[in-house]
Parts: sequence; C-alpha cells; structure tokens
Amino acid sequence: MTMLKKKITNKDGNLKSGQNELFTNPDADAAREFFRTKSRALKPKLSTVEEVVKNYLHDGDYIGIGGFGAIRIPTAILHEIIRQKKKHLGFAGHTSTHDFQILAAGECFDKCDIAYIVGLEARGLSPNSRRYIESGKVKITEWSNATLSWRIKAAAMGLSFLPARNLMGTDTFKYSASKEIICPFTGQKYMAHPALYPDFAAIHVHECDVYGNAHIYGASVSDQDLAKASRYVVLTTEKIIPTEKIRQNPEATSIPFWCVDAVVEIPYGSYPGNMPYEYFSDEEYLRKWLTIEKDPTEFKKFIDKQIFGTKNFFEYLELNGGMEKMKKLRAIELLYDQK
Amino acid sequence: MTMLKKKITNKDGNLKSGQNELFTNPDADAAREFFRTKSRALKPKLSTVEEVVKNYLHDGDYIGIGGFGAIRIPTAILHEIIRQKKKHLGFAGHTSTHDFQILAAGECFDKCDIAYIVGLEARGLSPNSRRYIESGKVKITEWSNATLSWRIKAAAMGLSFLPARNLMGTDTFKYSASKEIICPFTGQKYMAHPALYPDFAAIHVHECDVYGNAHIYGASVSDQDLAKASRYVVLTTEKIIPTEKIRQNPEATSIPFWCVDAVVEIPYGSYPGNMPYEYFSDEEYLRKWLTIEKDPTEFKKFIDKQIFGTKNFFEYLELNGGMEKMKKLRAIELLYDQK
Amino acid sequence: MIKYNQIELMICVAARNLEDGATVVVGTGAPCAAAMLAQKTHSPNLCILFEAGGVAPNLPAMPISVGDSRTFHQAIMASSMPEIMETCQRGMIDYTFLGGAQVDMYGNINSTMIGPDHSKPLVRFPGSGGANDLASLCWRTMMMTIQDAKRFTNDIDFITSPGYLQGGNSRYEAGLPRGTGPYRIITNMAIMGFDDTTKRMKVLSVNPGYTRKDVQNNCGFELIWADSIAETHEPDEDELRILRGKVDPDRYIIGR
Amino acid sequence: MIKYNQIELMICVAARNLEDGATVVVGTGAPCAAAMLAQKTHSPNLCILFEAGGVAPNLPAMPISVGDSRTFHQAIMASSMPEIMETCQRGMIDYTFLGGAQVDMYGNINSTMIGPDHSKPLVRFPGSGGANDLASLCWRTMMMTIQDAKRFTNDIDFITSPGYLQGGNSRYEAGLPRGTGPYRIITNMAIMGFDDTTKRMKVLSVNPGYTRKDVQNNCGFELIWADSIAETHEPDEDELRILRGKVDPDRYIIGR
Repeated sequence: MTMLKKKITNKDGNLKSGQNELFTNPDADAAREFFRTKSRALKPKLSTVEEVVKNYLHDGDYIGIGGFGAIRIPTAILHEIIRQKKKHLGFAGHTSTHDFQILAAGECFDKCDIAYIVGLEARGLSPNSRRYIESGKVKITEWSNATLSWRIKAAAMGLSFLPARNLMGTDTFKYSASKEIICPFTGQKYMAHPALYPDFAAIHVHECDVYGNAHIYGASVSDQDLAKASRYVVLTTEKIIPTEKIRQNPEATSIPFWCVDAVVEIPYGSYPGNMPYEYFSDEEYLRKWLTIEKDPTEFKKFIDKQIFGTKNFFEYLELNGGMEKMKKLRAIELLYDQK
Repeated sequence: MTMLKKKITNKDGNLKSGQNELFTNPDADAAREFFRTKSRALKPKLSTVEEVVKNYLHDGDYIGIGGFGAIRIPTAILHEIIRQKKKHLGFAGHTSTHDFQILAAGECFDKCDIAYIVGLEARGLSPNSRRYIESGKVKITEWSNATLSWRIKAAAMGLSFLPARNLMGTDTFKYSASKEIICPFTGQKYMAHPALYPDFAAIHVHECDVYGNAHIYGASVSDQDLAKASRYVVLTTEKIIPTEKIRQNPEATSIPFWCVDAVVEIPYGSYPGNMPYEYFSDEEYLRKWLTIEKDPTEFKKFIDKQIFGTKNFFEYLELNGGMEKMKKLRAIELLYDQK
Repeated sequence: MIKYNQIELMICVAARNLEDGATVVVGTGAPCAAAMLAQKTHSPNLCILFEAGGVAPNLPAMPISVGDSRTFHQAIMASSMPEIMETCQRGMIDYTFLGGAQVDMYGNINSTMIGPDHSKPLVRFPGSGGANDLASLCWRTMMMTIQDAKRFTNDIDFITSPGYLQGGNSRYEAGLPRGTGPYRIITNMAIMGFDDTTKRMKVLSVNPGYTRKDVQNNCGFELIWADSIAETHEPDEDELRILRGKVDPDRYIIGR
Repeated sequence: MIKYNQIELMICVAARNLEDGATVVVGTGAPCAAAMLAQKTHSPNLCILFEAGGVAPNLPAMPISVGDSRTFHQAIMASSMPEIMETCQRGMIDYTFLGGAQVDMYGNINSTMIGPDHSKPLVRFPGSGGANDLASLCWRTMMMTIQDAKRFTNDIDFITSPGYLQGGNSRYEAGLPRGTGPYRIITNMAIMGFDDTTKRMKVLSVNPGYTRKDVQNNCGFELIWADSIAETHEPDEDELRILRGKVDPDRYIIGR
C-alpha cells in the first residue's frame, strides 16, 4: 500500500445541492439536547395503543414506521393514528406500502420524504395513495431506500450527515435535500445525506420484555437504526418475554431498552402484513384494499368499517377472519398444508 | 421540527489536518477494484496456518487483528507471522495487547496506527513493547479506539471517510492523519476519519462453516466491519459447524462467506486469551510474559521456546498445560468450582 | 421449434448473463426468476441478495416483496438494508436488475413520475426505492422490459436512476464509482449493450421473429448497432423445462 | 471514626455522583468498582457500559479487560465498539471515568507519552484507547487519581483526551459537542469541579485529613476555590460494608 500523495483541491464553487425542502433538523447537538434528558431508566413501559399515540405523537410531528411496508408493520399504531385524526405529520416513505396506504387514507401527513411510495411492490399501485400524492396536497422530497437508511443511520450514529456514493447526477438528487461534498483525502465527489431524527417511531417486533429490550427475527431493514434515531419510540410486540430471555443471549438484542418509551403487546400485530416465521401477509385482503381504493366512496365506507368501526385491534382481526384466518396465514408462512 | 434555514459558510481556510502519515490508501475506488475480482464463490476454504500466512500475507502489508487484545484473538496466526519472519508490516493497534506483544516480539511491523498499545489493560505495561516503540524504529500515527473503529467501518461501508465528533482540539488529532471538515447542513466542524482498508485480517470466531460463514458470541468489537474492510480475511475457529446451522438462524451470522478467504479450525485458538463462554484468559501465563519481558535475553529464550520451538498450536498448548489447563480455564470462564 | 413467450425469452437471456459465483441483487418478478433459473442451470453458486437484507436464501417460492420471509428462508444471512447497500457500495455486487417507465439512450431510468411539474405529477410512480442505489453502486445494471417508443425515449421526464447520464465520461465525473453502469437492456425484441466510448445504447442481437426495423421503430431514439448482429439464442428445452417446472410452476411471472 | 483508605474514599465519592437511571461507561478498576457500588446502594438502575460492547451486565466479578466475558455476563446487550461509541456520540451516555499520567487546569488529560518528541518518546504509554472518544462524547467526564504536582501540571506533554482545552468556550469552538466536558476530579486530597465561565479547575471540597495548603501544594498549577469549601463527606458504614463485602471482596482494587 502506498500512501496517497496527491494534493486535493476543494472545488466548492461547483458543488450542487438538492433543491427540495428538508423537513427535519439534522443538527446533532439539537438531537443531543433531547437525548440528554430522555429517560434511560430500566422501568416497565407497558401501555396501550390509545395512550401511546395520544402521549407521544402530536400534530406536525415527523414519523418513521418500522418494517418494510407490508412486513413486520405496527398496524395497530397506524390505525390509531388515523383514528385519532393526527394531521400535518411528516412521513419517512422508506419502502412504505400498506403503512402508506393507511396513513394516506387518513390524510395524516402533508410532508413526505419519498424513497418508495404509492405502490405495493409486485401487487401493483394504490389508487387512493396516488390520488393523494397527485393532488399536490403533500410536500414531497425525493430520496432512495439507501439514502433514507443512511439518513437514519447518520442520526443513530449521532451525526448530522453521512457521505455516500449514490443519487449523483440524477433528478432524484435534484429534488432531494442532499448536498455534494468533496472527500478531503481523495478529492472525490460524495453526497452528504442529512441525518434524519424522527420525532416518533413505531416498530413491531417478535418479542420484547416490559422494558423494551427487543428481538427481531428475519431482515431488520433499518429498524435498529430507526429505534436509535427517533426521539420517542413505541414498540408493538407479538409477545412479551421475561428479561431473562434477553440476558441469556445478549448478542441477539436488536433494540435496547433505553431507546424505547412504550411497549404494547399485540399478537398478530403485523396483520395484514407478513410476520417472518409467524404468519404470511393476507394477500387476499391486500388485493381487496387495492380494488376498493379505485372508488373513493366505497373506500371511505371500507375504512369506516375497518378502522373507525373497530374499537381496537382484536375487533379488527375478528372482522377479518379471526383466529381461523391467522391459522391459515401461519400455514402459508411455515410452508405446510392446511388441514 | 423546523427546517434549518441558516446559511452555511464553509471556512475551508481554517480547517486543520493531522500531521502524521496515513499508512494506507483510503480511496474507495481503489478498494472497489480489488473487491470487484475477489471471489464470492461459496466454496470450501479449509486451510492451515502455515499456508494462509504464506499465501495471503506479504512483507509490507497492512494488517488488522480481530478481537480485543487478549480476548478472542487468533493466536496461532500471530505466532505463525513471527515464525515466518514477516517484516515491515503496518499494524492497526486497536486495543491491541497480547497480539501487540507477540508481533512486537518479532519486530514484524514498522508502521503502527495507535489507539491502544504497549499495555495489557489492568495487567500493566509490556516492557518489550515499550522498548520497541520507544526505540523509534516504528513509525507511529495516533488515533483512538472509536476512530480506528470508524475508519474500519468507513471501509466496510465502501467509503473513503466517515465524519465524527471526537479527536478535536487534542494532540491525538495533531499526530493523527484525520482532517477537519464542515457539515454542509449545520456548519458544524467535524472530523473526517480516513477509511482503513487492511490488506490482511485474521479473526478468531466461535464457529463457522467451511465456507467461512461465522458466528461470534459476546462483544463483537469491530470484527464484523474488519471482515468487510479487509482485502484478505482468514478465520480461525474453535470449531467447524455444518452450513445448516448457519441457515437455521440467518439473523445470527456475524461474518458472511464472501468476506472470507480461508478457514482454519483451531480449538482453544484464543489461548492465552479469553474466549467468551468457552474459556477465560490464562492470567498466570500473561503475567509471566510481562515479567520475562523485563530481561531481553530471557525474553528471547522464552519466545524461542514458546513460538519458534513449537511446530504448531497443539504443541504450544501442550507446552503450557494442555487439556488440563484448558479445563481449568473453562471452569473460571463458566464460574464453577474446579473439582 | 420450441414455443415460448417473450417473458420466458427475456428471463432465459437474463439468466445466461449471471455467471457462477457472481452476486446479484434482485427485485420480485422476472429478475428473481432469472436469478433462480441461473442457479438451477449453469450457476449453482450464484449468490442472490434482496435489498431489505436477505442473502443467499433457499427460495421456497417466488417472493411477493423484496423483504418478505421468502427472501431469507434458510438464508446465509437475514441482515439489513444498510448492510446490503454498503456491500454494493464496497464493490462486492456484480449485477442488479431494474425496471422503469422510461429509459433513455444512456440507460438512465425513470420510475418516479410523468409530467412537467415534480410537485404536482400527472402520474406518480413509487419512486426510486432501491433503484438509484443499486444502479449507482453495483458493477453492472441490467433491465428487462417490453420495448416501445414511449418507454425508450430521450424525453425522459425524470432521471430516477443513473445510467451513463449524458454519455461519455459524465457518469464518473458526477462522482459515481468508476467502472459501474448499465450493462444489458433485455427486451422482447432485442438485447442491447452500450458503446464503450459514447455510452449510447447499442443493439447486440435481435430476437427471433423481429427485424432491425422493428427494433428501431419501437425505440424513441436512434439506436446504434454492433458490427455484427446475431440472432438472440432462443431458450433451449432445458431452460424452459426448469423455468416452467421449478422456477415458476404457478406461472405467476411467465404467465403474465 | 470509621477507618478507610484513600482509594475507598475516592470510590465512595465517585459512586455518589452516579444517580439512579443514569448511564456510565467505565473501564476496569476503581471506576468499575464505583459504578458497582452505586448500583448496590442508591442507584440500582444505573446502566453500566463497556467500550468493547458490553451493556448492563450482571457483573459476576471484577473485569480484567473492558472486553472480557464479565463485561457482558447476563447482559442486556453484547454489542460492538462502534455501537457503544455511537451511543455516546448520540448523547445517551451521562458519565465516564478516565485516568491519565498528567492532567492540566482545564481537565485535559495525557495518557500517550512523556517527552518533547512524539516520534521518539521518553516514556510511551498505551495512548488514547477509548479515552479521547469518551471524553469528547459523554456528557460528564470524571477522573479518579492520586494527586501530586507532577501529575497535576500545565506543562502537559501531550493532550490525549480533551478537557476544556484552552478554557472558556474553546472546547465547543473546536467542534466538540455542546454541553460536554470534565465534571469532577476526585483525588485522595480533594474533589474538584470546573468554573462555569473560565473552565478552570475549582476545588469543591477537601478530604478529611488534608488542608487547603496540601491540596494546592500537590498541584502544579494554581487552583481556584469554591465560595464555600466543605469537608468531603466520609465513606459511611454501609458504603464500606458493601464495597468491601460485595463489590471487591478480593481487595483487587481497594487493597492496592
């Protein structure tokens, strides 16, 4: 290895900036001021969806949702956000699919950082979500999945930005709020992606203790970073486990207690989404959403029945097939034939 | 959250640089050229310590060692490096304690990135290591543990630098090769730490398959990043496991096969260091090193006997108490009384 | 002569480009089928990755999302999105496949929107997802798509993912990693690569049943042509048998 | 009157500064003992972290390394060095303890070398380890040390870890996180803090058995003094009983 000798010229004059709005403050010292007084006590944090949405989420806040659109999503929290008619939220659209559909149905957000929205991957596009975005009611800034991941990671690391080598030369950059910088060692151009510190995050996990120490199985997407980056973090969990189970296997802890403000136990909490190793997504139900969305009147009725008409997540599950349906989805997930 | 409006002035004229030598090239494109042709094939990689040190490590290379000085260290590889009289190596002294002692005994390196060297933590300082560094034969550049971790992480991420908020204002910075930069969003001063892409890394793991998919239990220190950052990676492992065990629990994989060039099975391979959940460090033996090091002649004899006089790691273990000693160290690790 | 449809042809062509021991990040649908077909034919050690974190799964069925359980079923790793993207950024990923609503002569792709005003799109698509990242950071980007003059256009409304940008050296001058870029555009009519110097899209072979004229007429910009244009090698019996019998027995993808 | 030695006093004083529900990164030795004592007295929910990755272990014995098995025994997490350091950088860690060969009036610490020439040190010490990082990134840095005029000096040979640098606002002007800095220097003779404005080391209390003159005479720079100087509160019986019986029964630390 030879040492790099070449002299670097910093061509600041030519560095470009994305022109769209940055919806959150990337300043690490501002975030540190918050984290300085965030409780680190190992205390029980059990709560309810009503309480956590009421206590930790306020109109105008910026939110991040764990999982991957229709995989390991905190559905009960998403329903409660539209039930409580939260408005003017900012939203991190980081492969957001069914989560996006729900929040768009409630018109809860009017600022959106976009990596992937209005689609449900192989399932097709969401008509209502498209109408909402095409209406111009939502201020949008463009990014990509890696960029949002790294923006969240920058915050998790306690920084105001991270350098990366994507977005360059594209309109995705032009309509982002990233900035070009020069590596002081090599003179190469890099993108500086601003740290994203959400006000509120909801993450659904496989299991956690009452303090919020959590295990996530399967792909973790960006959730370990999201839990660290966010000011308030609410976990919904398939089940509560004793702390001993965390301490028996300390290398497996996905999220430590000090990130977490509240814990709600919600079996089948990712329904209609997939919960890895537990139950597959309800594809029939997701197709129904996409179909009903075509007609705004019918869709409003559907949402009224599904979300406003159910007082909690147990009623919602019951409405959509209850334990019998859950058993079927487990069979699909675990690849066995249903008897 | 309000958006950041303040205009940033980039005061490049005032930005400082560490004055010492950067021993490795941080250029991400140069690293990518190597990684482009590094084999990703899922093929068996079993080898021997002799072969791996001969084939993958060359005089003048820059090396990184896994674990934490006297915890989960690849002792057999370290011995073989001095047995094969490798010279003019660069070395990442990232809480290096017993590993440093061994390589300093062989005067194998003459360039050293320093975070923590010449000491064995609570056990005291190593006289021979101090003599070697105080002799002026080794070119040194100062860093800190987090800085070396982040330099390795920058490489693992495929970057040429990472920003951070340490080193500032100190002589550690002055004698480093980091550089001040300005955050383009906040105007805050940051340190840019240059990526560290080692030529060679040796890491001791609890278990891995013949392809190099590895499990590490306990604190991972920087080893997941080191495995990604390094051009050639050699694993020593307490035991080989079937690939099925990796695939049964894919969230637990610490190092994936494509990072790994060779695998050597060496039971008790971290001796005299601690192997978490398996055996504790041999404190008596480590004290003996520190004592004998005071007398250069005696120390040379000791090294001759311990390293040059043993043809492989089994002989070395035998010389120092063999299975009976290992059983004692297991009892200490697992906190039970030895019968 | 063997009968096959155009999606089957494209999948077989794509699979042939994935050599044994390579790494590829795929999405759902045809790219995933191509990678699975390659694994079951000439590339048993092709390593398939998914952007949400799945690495080298034993795929029990076609995934419906790039993050669903199938993508890390009996996998080597169930990691995270940063882990996958950083592996790409480090230069360890050989191939990726992208889709899009528009592609221009330099392989730049639009999957964001149609219309002149970004803040009020005429048609809104999902956006980059991981596409910009994969196009930026993997060594070779491929695209499988039905070809028509609206999709193959230089009047691209939005560059979501970088191809060779304005051609020539502009991709690297913009800061993107050296040596990366679009590699193959596989359509129902032809297989295209890119000229080494100008970086313009260049036809390499024409599919059976199509003429050069078809290929140009169904492209909104002027194509350039390789010195010798072969006919695209048809899917052979083995490929079709495995594709139909083992990769997509329910015809989710090849039945479209 | 209860008998105790000076290391026992320093540990008890340090422990009292660690309130319940706080986070502290410790090394081996006296700082670890102080944190354990705090847990077993007034701060059962003090969260102890080790820089190699251990978080909130049930410590079965005194660790010999900040990365050994004890540091993550039945822990909440066995993570990594970047994980711990980034948690500090994010502002989640309240306290840390450092040692060093020299400390100056602004709390800057030397643990690197003695001598005028960095490339050929008269005496070489281990270097920063995690000290610079913890001093930079944790909210409050404390030091426990025997006091003498060679160690407490403004002729510091090397600033390994930042205190208040040149005093006043210089620490934050250098770019270090706002609101961080040295908090307490706990010696065998006194307890010091730092002046809010000048950031000079300021005596808060003098330990039993020592005078103001002792404290100043064993310090190589001029100390400033709080308006009212109390006598340091002695270890009480409970503290000593728990320290001797439960924290360090083998007297590894308190027996030095």
